[in-house]
Amino acid sequence: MAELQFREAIRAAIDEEMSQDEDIFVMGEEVAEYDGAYKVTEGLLDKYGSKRMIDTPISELGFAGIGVGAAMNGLRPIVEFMTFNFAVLAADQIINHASKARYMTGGQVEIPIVFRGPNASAGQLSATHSVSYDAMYAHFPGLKVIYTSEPADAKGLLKSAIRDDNPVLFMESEQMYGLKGEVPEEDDFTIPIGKAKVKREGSDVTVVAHGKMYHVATQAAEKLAKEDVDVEIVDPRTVKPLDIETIVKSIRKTNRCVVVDEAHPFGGLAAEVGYLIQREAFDYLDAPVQRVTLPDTNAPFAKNLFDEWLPSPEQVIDAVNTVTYRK
Amino acid sequence: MAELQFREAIRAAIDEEMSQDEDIFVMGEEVAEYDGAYKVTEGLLDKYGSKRMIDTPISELGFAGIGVGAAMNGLRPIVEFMTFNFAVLAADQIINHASKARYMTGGQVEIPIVFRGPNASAGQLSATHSVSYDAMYAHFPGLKVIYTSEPADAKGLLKSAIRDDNPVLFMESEQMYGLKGEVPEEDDFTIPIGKAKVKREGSDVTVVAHGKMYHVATQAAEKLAKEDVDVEIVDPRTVKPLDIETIVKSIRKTNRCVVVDEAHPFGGLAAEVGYLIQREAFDYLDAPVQRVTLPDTNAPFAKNLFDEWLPSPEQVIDAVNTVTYRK
Amino acid sequence: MAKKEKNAEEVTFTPKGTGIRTNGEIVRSTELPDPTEKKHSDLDLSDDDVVDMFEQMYLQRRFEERAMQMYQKGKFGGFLHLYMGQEAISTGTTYALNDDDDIITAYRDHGWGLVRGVSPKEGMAELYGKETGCSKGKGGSMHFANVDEHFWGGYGIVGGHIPLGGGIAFANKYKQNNRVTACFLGDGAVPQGALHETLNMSQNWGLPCIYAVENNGYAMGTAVHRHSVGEIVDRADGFNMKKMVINGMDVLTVYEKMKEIADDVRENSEPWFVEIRTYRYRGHSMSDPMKYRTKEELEEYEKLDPVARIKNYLLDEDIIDEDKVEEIEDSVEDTVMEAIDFAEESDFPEKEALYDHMFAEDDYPFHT
Amino acid sequence: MAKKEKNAEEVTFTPKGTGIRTNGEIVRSTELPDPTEKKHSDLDLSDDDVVDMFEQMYLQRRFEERAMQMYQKGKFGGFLHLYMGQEAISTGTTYALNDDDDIITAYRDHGWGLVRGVSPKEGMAELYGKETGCSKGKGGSMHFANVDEHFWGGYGIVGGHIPLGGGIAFANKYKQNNRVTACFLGDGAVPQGALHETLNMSQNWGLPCIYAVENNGYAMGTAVHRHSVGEIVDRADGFNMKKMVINGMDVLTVYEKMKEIADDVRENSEPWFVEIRTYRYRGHSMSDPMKYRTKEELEEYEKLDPVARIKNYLLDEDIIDEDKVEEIEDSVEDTVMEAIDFAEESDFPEKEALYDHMFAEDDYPFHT
Ligand SMILES: Cc1ncc(C[n+]2csc(CCOP(=O)(O)OP(=O)(O)O)c2C)c(N)n1
Ligand SMILES: Cc1ncc(C[n+]2csc(CCOP(=O)(O)OP(=O)(O)O)c2C)c(N)n1
Ligand SMILES: [Mg+2]
Ligand SMILES: [Mg+2]
Repeated sequence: MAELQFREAIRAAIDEEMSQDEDIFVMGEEVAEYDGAYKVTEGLLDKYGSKRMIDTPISELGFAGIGVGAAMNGLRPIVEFMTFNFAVLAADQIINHASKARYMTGGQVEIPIVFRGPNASAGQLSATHSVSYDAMYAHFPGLKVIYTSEPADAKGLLKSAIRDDNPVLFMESEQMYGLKGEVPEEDDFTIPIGKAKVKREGSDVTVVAHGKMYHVATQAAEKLAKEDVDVEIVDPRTVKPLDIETIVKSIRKTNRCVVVDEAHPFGGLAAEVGYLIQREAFDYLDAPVQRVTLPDTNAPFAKNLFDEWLPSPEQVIDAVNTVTYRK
Repeated sequence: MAELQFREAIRAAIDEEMSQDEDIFVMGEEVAEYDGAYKVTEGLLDKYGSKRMIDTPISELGFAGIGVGAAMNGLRPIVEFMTFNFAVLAADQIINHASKARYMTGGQVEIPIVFRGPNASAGQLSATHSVSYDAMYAHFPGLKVIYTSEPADAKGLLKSAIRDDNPVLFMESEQMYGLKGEVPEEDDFTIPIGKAKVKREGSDVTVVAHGKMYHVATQAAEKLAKEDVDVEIVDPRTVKPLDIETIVKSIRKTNRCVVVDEAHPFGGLAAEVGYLIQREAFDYLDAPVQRVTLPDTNAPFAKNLFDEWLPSPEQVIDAVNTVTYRK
Repeated sequence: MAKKEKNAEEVTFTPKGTGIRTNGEIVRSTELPDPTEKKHSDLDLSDDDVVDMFEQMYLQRRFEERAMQMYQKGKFGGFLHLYMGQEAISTGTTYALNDDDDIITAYRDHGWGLVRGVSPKEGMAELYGKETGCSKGKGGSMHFANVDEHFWGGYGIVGGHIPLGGGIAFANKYKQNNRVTACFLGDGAVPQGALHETLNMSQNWGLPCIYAVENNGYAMGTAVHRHSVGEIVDRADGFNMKKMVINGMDVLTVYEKMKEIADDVRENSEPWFVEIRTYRYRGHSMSDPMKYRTKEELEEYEKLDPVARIKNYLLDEDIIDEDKVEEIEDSVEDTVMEAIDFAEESDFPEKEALYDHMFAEDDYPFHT
Repeated sequence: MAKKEKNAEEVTFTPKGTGIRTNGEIVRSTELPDPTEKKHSDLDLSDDDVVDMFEQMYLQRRFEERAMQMYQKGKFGGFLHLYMGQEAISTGTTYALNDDDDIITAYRDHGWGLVRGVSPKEGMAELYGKETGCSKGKGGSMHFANVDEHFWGGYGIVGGHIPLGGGIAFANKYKQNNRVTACFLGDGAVPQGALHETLNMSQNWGLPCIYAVENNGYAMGTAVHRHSVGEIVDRADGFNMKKMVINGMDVLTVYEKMKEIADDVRENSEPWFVEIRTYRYRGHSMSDPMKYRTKEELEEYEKLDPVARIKNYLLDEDIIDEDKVEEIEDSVEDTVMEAIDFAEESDFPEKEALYDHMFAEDDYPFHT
């Protein structure tokens, strides 16, 4: 085990996989000569050269599609978006091409590609730089979507994503890049895609939270512990395919659930998980599933409004109080 | 009242509004000289000329953005996408610009624009031409989303959409364009955005269905009636803002609910409605809410697979049987 | 400066002089450049090659004529976009390229599939949505593909496959396997941003790719000059890219030019932007009333029919005689009729096939 | 043809000779064209006009220098992209245009806001995210706007605002109000497909719009020639669009050329594509280590500083003397300091403002 920053864990995953497979390359804006906008790919140009570490112009649609074409033709691209907010420009290549070409050709092509980069907000960056896109892509068949909360998960799942023969969207958080955690060092350390993890055991209520929100949930759980509320936290880690079994198992135990999600409410992961829980664990629920999400507004710039906008531990505590009928 | 085809109802809405307001214009691929790919805009070029009926090149991102800019600067564009499947290319203009510019400028601009066109599948058109996009756009704040099932709703809501000072996505169905219905003829006939309608009264189970699926639900209801199951059908009509009150009111009566949705399951309208019902009507539910959606696969071409893929009345009946514990 | 007031009537957003109904004119853009003056022997083509070219082209033609009939009989559904009139392009290009060079195109793809190894049976079965189709009935008319023989398929999002073509070329350069990619697109795809983005990166990175526009005069009902300003080929100028305009109604010309270009691409690993002018004989798809063009225009191009042209060349040059032509035509006809029988008799995919080919693994836990 | 085998080491996807670290060279693209030789009087500018230009430019400079200090002190957060070095462009353009002509730009927008009527107070308050900001604290640094005075704002999606500029011009043509739109973009936005799509429609439809690239040498850490092939201005050639390259370090030159162009646009309702060459003195944003350029390059451009240049012009031409210059500078300094005080003292928006300006109506039923 080594203590690594989130960005270092991601870099290690890329580096280890690249060193084992010549067909893996990285492309994106500022990934090479600049060492990555957020230094995730620092040092990789020096190690792998400009054949395998490729700076692109600001052409998200174009380079995403070049990535898909290269994947069809035998390579294993890792395409970095400076954030998934900019990947909206590439949505056609992800939704209409990466996720569909295998199917439409009756399985004649494989598309082993990873699209990665920061997701959601990162402080006061205003409306166009703050949206969480995991649920949007999870809606479409043919894509796997991962949004992890801790360095070890990131490393293990990114390595799995790179080895996966399907298109995978791997989402990170600019604000978590500096976060440290223990990370296994073995070259063959991977975590299977599609497995949730119970990260904190508890008996009173299940809180489902992934990505940056996992840490909000943890803070809430710690505060609630002081009030003798015993929170179980399940981190889905993979958004699609979603491991609903692990979540349902937890609810069978706690009978109550709050979902914390960094997306807007309508049709986000919280909606999906909430719907599935009532369908799969109806008789075990002692209270309706509550969700804590962004409000249904764009991200404001002003600091006070932004803080108000982002889900907080207090909101999670309120929701837990609601499902436990404490207040 | 007049009996109009769906396409005629839409055309009447556009025509009536255009004749009252010089600032309204229509732009899109083949809308003018060709009279519309599906003849929705037939005759409008002759009536309004090439200043107000504008053929665009195949540049969805570009013309959607030109529409947004024109709306900011005082016009009221109706932008037609040949289908919303192609609007994925314009997603940046809808998600990052139309829905956000007003907010980011502190209210300095208004964006009275309607994006309209067929949504979802239309027979065997394969994977890239068959996806339902209403829930995707409903996820993002700042957009109104409408997907109607009947000509009168279409006319009344499209007129409201054109008069609305916010960006509205108005979704239609290629396969419903020929469908006939009674439509009020008054110039000022409008239906407010955000109001669901109970279209069939019943006491045993609530079926929520909009767009093309409304008709699937109706067929199911008729068959179920023969088995003495009394189905209430609520058509949300507007997806966002969603009129959950009307739905909840129905569930308080029937205590059971099936949502039929032409989207894929993950995070679609069915997920959202299902989640909200358990939150808002938990104590009234006698069974978990069930959903009938597309499977989590792309649209196949083969006729038999396509038929299998699309939600059917039989699936709705099965789901009703489940929530009523009939089988 | 004095303000210049314009008359309200004057304002229009139709490029000047091109409105069909607004000024009574039907305007189209393609002026065919001259075909090559060379004979096939000057081009290092054997007699057999030219005979085979004719056979390939005739097969594409008959395949589609019959497919159209079957469609009209209601034998299958979906879109049906016919390639008729453009067969010299698929055929000349395929001859000009190596067998392991890569081809990708848009949804008007039957000709490309047939000339690149999709058998008439597999092609027809795909139209019928049968499991024996080249894409297992999953794709239909718009998604013929034969990846084993480096035909990457037809794609239905206009312009969406252009970056894919660039990516295929990228991988070839990466692997240094000396393969050239030919990425075909319609004139209607030229205004898509994807083209601009891909051309810039291709030129900047030296991708071995030919971006070739099949300018058939129209994007659905829109004549070229109504959707794209200037001459299409000039888009290359913005990127200092090598360019050429080619007569697409003559298979020998297409062969000659595409070979020159492919050689250059292989030699220098630099992309080309090519406009091949041709004509679409049928409507955009089966439901097109074709009011946007005159009968005269269509007839003018029918006189230039590329299939008839190569047939006449064979006869004029005494390569084969009328009997042999007839024999070939009959055999093609038989092949096509067998393909129809095959398609009719083939099974639809199993229900479970709905879930096949979604993911590489076969135990993916589908969401419900 | 013999196959040419390439060495694995040779393959790279960096345009030749431009890798910073891969070949030790730092390459940039912009060669400044000559500035105008005309004096201000030849350009119909009064002495007062030039003094005012200086004052405007100096205000933009001091505003940002102070903003930078406040940012470094932690007074506000978010991005801060500084316009320093490019002030001649905002100022010369604003002078060249009519007051009701429309301007839209990307996120490097402080200079544009200030010269188009965002007061230093409203600007600084916006940076602080205060309710008194020009965009009510909702937008921050990237979203200055003053729509009343036809400045449509800064936008943060690179290339995303280009079609908006086209749309603003579209509406002006539709309404025949004789207004010209100037749509500014960075060199980094040139490879975006949105540009290509918008240029094609603009030329085809005769939209009265100037698409002007502020080529400041870099998109973040990427020198122009590394992201865009050839010369940027040549993108116009693909569309037969009128084009020009302008020296952006001299305000009189920008004024002269932009006026010529605006007159032409107004007269003919035809768009232009313009490349204005300039230099960004600071890093891309506040966190940029600037390893991609040499100190020498920066110094070379600092010698050409547009603010110093117009100041020297004023002195050399005896329009004003040193004392007057100092007086202006002091007064600008006061204005900026007052703006800071104003921003500091202003309130943050009320909590409820989170829901303001989402929709035109104030009773929208927000989803929960
Ligand atoms: C992104 C997108 N927009 C619109 C369409 C609808 N559409 C299908 S084909 C077509 C015309 C394309 O014309 P062209 O590229 O010239 O090809 P041709 O039909 O002439 O072969 C249009 C508008 C589409 N399939 N994809
Ligand atoms: C679509 C999109 N992609 C990437 C980014 C991240 N980004 C912000 S600014 C920038 C560089 C833009 O350079 P340029 O257009 O030259 O403007 P300058 O910073 O030089 O003013 C990048 C890559 C973005 N904001 N939007
Ligand atoms: Mg065409
Ligand atoms: Mg720049």
